Amino acid sequence: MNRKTKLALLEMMLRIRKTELRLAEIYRSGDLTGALHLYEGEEAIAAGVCAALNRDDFITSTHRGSGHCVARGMPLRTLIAEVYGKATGCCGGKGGHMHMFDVDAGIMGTTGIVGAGMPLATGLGLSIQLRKTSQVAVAFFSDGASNNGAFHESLNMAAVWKLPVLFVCENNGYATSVSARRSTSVTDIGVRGAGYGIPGVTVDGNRVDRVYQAASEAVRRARAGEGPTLIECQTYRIRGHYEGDDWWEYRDSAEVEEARRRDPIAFWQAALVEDGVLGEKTLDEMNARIDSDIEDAVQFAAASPLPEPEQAFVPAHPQPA
Amino acid sequence: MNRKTKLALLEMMLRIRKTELRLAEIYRSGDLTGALHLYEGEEAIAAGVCAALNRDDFITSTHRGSGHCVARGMPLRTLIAEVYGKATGCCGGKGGHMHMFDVDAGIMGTTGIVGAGMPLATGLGLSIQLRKTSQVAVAFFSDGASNNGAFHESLNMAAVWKLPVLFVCENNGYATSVSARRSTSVTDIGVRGAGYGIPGVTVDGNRVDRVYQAASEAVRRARAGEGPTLIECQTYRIRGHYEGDDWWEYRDSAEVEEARRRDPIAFWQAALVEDGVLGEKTLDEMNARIDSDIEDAVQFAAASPLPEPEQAFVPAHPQPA
Amino acid sequence: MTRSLTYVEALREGMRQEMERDETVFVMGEGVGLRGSAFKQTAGFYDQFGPERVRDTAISELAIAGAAVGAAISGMRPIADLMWIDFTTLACDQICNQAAKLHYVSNGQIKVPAVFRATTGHLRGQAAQHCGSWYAFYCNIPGLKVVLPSCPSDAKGLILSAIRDDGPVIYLEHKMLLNVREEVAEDLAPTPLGVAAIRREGADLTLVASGLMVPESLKAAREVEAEGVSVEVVDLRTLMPYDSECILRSFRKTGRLLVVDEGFRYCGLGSEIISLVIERAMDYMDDSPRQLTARHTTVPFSPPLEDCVFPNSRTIAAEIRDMFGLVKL
Amino acid sequence: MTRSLTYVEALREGMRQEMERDETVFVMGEGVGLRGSAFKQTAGFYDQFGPERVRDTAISELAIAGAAVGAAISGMRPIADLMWIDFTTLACDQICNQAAKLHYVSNGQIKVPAVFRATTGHLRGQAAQHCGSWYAFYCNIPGLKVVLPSCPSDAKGLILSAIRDDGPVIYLEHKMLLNVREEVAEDLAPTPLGVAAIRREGADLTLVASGLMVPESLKAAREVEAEGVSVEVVDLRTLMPYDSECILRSFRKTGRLLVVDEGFRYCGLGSEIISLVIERAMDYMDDSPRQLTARHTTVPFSPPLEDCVFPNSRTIAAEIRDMFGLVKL
Ligand SMILES: Cc1ncc(C[n+]2csc(CCOP(=O)(O)OP(=O)(O)O)c2C)c(N)n1
Ligand SMILES: Cc1ncc(C[n+]2csc(CCOP(=O)(O)OP(=O)(O)O)c2C)c(N)n1
Ligand SMILES: [Mg+2]
Ligand SMILES: [Mg+2]
Repeated sequence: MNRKTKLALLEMMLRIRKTELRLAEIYRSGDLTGALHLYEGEEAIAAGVCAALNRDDFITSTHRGSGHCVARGMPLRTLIAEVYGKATGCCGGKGGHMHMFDVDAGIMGTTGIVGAGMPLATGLGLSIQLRKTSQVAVAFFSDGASNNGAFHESLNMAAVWKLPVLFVCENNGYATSVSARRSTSVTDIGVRGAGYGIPGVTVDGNRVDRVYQAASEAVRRARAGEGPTLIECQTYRIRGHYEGDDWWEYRDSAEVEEARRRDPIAFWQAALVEDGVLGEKTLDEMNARIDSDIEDAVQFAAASPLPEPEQAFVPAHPQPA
Repeated sequence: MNRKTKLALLEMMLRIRKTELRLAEIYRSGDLTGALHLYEGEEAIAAGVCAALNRDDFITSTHRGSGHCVARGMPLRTLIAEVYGKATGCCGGKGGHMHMFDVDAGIMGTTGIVGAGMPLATGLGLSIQLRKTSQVAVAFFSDGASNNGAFHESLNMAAVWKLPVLFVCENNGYATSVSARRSTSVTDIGVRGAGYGIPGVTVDGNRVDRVYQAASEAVRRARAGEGPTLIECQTYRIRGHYEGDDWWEYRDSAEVEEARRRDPIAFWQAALVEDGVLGEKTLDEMNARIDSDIEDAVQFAAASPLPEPEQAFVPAHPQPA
Repeated sequence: MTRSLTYVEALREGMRQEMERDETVFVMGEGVGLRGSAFKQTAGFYDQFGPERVRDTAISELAIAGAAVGAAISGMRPIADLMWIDFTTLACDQICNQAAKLHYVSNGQIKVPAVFRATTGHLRGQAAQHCGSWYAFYCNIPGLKVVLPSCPSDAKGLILSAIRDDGPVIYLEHKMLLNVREEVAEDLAPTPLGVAAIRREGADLTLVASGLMVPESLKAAREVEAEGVSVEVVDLRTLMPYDSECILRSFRKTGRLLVVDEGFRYCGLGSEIISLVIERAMDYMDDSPRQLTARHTTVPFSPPLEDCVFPNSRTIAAEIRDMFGLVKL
Repeated sequence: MTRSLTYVEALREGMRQEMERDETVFVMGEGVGLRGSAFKQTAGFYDQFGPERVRDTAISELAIAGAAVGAAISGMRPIADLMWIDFTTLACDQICNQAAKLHYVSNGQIKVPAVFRATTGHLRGQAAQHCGSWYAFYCNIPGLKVVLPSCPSDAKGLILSAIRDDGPVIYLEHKMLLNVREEVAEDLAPTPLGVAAIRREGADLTLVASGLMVPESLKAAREVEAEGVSVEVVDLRTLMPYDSECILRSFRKTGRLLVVDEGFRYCGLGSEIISLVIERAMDYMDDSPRQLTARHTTVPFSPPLEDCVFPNSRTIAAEIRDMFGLVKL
């Protein structure tokens, strides 16, 4: 991995983290409505995987999707404006945080139905195969989704047809309050790859270099027509299931503290410093760039108009005259 | 395995085979309506698994279910009468071949929805665990069903809760016209057990002794609270998907001929003769018993009345006054 | 003894009482255990009844529903929490093709006393996939019952009946009503299935509603009363089999019908109730029956857009005024 | 040029022509390949178009539907065969929560030109899980179109339109009509979506039907004609968005309505059409509108039982006679 990539990975993780934390702050201020599922602590996965992609590749995402959108380069302005429900949002305020689309960035949607992105990504892979382009499709999902029928049917279909799809499982240990231990019959979800005759790899999802490496290999395979890969990235959901979810009988705060110590950004930053790749100046510039982008986006979003009510019926759904 | 069991297995396979062939004959005569999916060639599985069960255990079955019903001891009279749509059938003619129930025999239903028996069996296992009885539940299904989300969700749930369930995959190589090769991402479906952290065994489904053995071990595990087992029994669908399905572009007749040579009954019969367990007299008696039971059942069914039209609304479904 | 309980507390009390009374009753679903469910519907159950009877599940809607059916046909009375009605699309094969049919197709050999619970209706900002009121589908399928309480007493009374019923019941909880309070009897009698309630008597118009639309309609009714229109509000409570007699009785009196439904219009509950009165009581009709439903659109996220989609007391009052040729003062 | 084609041949020709014309069109489903589908809908396609565009799938309804959506939003025009509408319960999450919504919720960024095909209706002995006419659910969901041809020309004309449409279309094929024959033009113009057809003009009664109920209704109409009742038969063709103008036009002329529907009654298409005419054309009404639907029961297997469940020309004629106070001669 070259110096540029190393720094880019760091910058992307920081960009995601800071966006997430800023959204949390805005949420607390009461300016946002709806459910907000944040990605803090899982940044290495979106950053690592998306760094292995080209601009014209596709992703499908989840209810916890803003990190993926940032990693794919969705403009922060349209992202944050959408979370605000503004007319200038990526979906004109129709979607909100759980339904963000940006076709230009290959973001074929965050979704509110757990697991639903996997069949879609399979179909994107199918379309790539039929159109004979060299794109790939990535489905991000978490441990909870890996127990849904959508996972099984998608992996089987993608495997049989050797579709160019990456199934990226962000195993963050929880599905709402339900620990993977109590709901998922295997510890390493990567082992499930064997049930479809495809590679199933398990990597430390807090190590952006390992994620990037695993994704790069899977992308290579996919573009070479060798079919899909299941990549399990083990991480931890540091925050509540959604913002305002402070009701934590279901886990120990010690567990969370322990996870915080394995912060993916702190690790990578230290590694780059050690490597001599990252100096204070570079870091400051990076932070300044990100902060200013986020501030700009927040200003933009806050100042943007809400959609006009008649927009509720545009696009119109077919109905009798 | 003792002599009695050996002979019982043979007799059960013969009973299933002869019932199936008799149904085929009646079907050809034009006396039956609806779709008839027969089980010829797969008898060792139903016979072997059900021999490992107790009277109060449960099974769920498929669209190809009459073999399982015979193996569980459903009276041939009510079975055949149901296929005829007669009032004396196990469901009073409401179900037909694809919907046969006999609660006394623990037959919780053959079903027309591929895969649907697996969640049901999981629930039967859950109920057993909650009621703290020592029963087990068996889900029979075939290769096609193993690619459905119902398979994945059921195995995961049963594994997490260590439910007393046997998932018996009758891999007969085809799902309608679609060969397992073209739709199923693994050759040995047994390997999928690993995706749920449970034993996944693959046995020759035309060897009734091996099926019996695998089922017995799985039953032992289940009753001991050690959880579910996936048993793949490899066999072959000798007949068309349904009676009258003579439209076989999708496979070679050579393949079928080859499979016929691996007939489970011929194999077991020869083995028992070799063993000195089976003599001509015993076999003749067996055949006579079965033939007379089947003849009796067919007479009974043919002579039975059709249901009265008003039975269409009994039991009644709740509806506004 | 009555105490003031919220809708969700009343539902919880109903489930708890049944679980105390009948050990075949148990709960399963995503987060029903340690956390006590997304809206605290089962708070405290895990400690009281233990992990055997209060089962956290994976995100496996099809298996949850199917396992509930399997348990129900073998002596248990499961309550399966499917969280949002929007997700029941993933479970509906087991609900519609198994739960609804097994009793009939087995010729009565099998009973399916399963309860499928899910939240329904809109809530601010829940957007496209969490605001469904898709009960019309379940009302269409023979073999299912569907209930939707509008108040705490019925939240409790209907869950008691749903659990005790020998057939499958879909029990819907309205997200906007969860914190509504009312006096609820500790030894409340079950609310019978299939029986509507007249929430307000009136002479001029029969307004049929359910769930959140009941309080919204009552508010509208109070508003137009000052303008001289006397509205009778019928709370369906059971959407299937709905109480046709109660509706017809009221309609025969008023001669006018407005159905207010949070679901969508086409092949929805509104059209159903209109066709009921037309087919059965047309001679009593004084005016074209009407319906006010959710608009025919995917539910948008942004508040000013969302506000255009669902009926509320304001739009209901406006519809009533329009029916009676009144001008808003 | 016209040739005599069966319904299934006409459907097949429509799909073939579109696949020849537009290489983004492809077919996927259980058995669509080597075997050419359960009812030969795609016979010959595998040889003509090859395994890439004619894809046999596993029994994975959710992934089939979802993959169709994924392909549709990225430039393809998939035709997903879900075999029986009864099995679409397993796919409906992707149909209702994704296909129906993505265009809207993405604010128009995404189009979903996917066709979901399935057989519908009853067929002798198919029993509880293979006789569904569950389209009412799909008609209820904003974002979906639903079509059901009653004759070979429309089998072809509607599949052409469904494939070319930029939104998701559920295309239903009636199992009892597959072998019905008629002259069909080789260069047939697509049957426009949302436009009904008057199959028979009449003055006394507007009879609205679709699918198999159209020929059954026509038979009944001929029967009662001799008894002095002139029946106008409207074939919906598109169930959603149905052609309200055509229905209302006819009803304004006849003043009487009978909806004949093979689906179930409650929250079904029958109630929907009745409420349409009541809300929009009550002043023209001469008599209570009626509906004749499938009876509210799981479909039984045995022929004498099955015969009690669905409308047919005999029961339709009887219903018409009853409406007009006629006694069968
Ligand atoms: C099909 C479906 N079932 C249930 C839910 C409710 N729900 C929303 S997020 C969530 C947990 C998801 O867990 P996981 O897949 O591990 O994602 P994570 O939240 O950890 O990112 C659940 C159960 C849903 N949105 N969709
Ligand atoms: C959910 C569902 N999808 C499709 C069908 C149509 N269908 C009936 S049997 C069958 C093939 C089943 O294959 P398999 O599970 O291997 O069972 P086998 O026929 O080999 O016993 C199919 C696709 C169905 N009945 N249910
Ligand atoms: Mg998770
Ligand atoms: Mg098979």
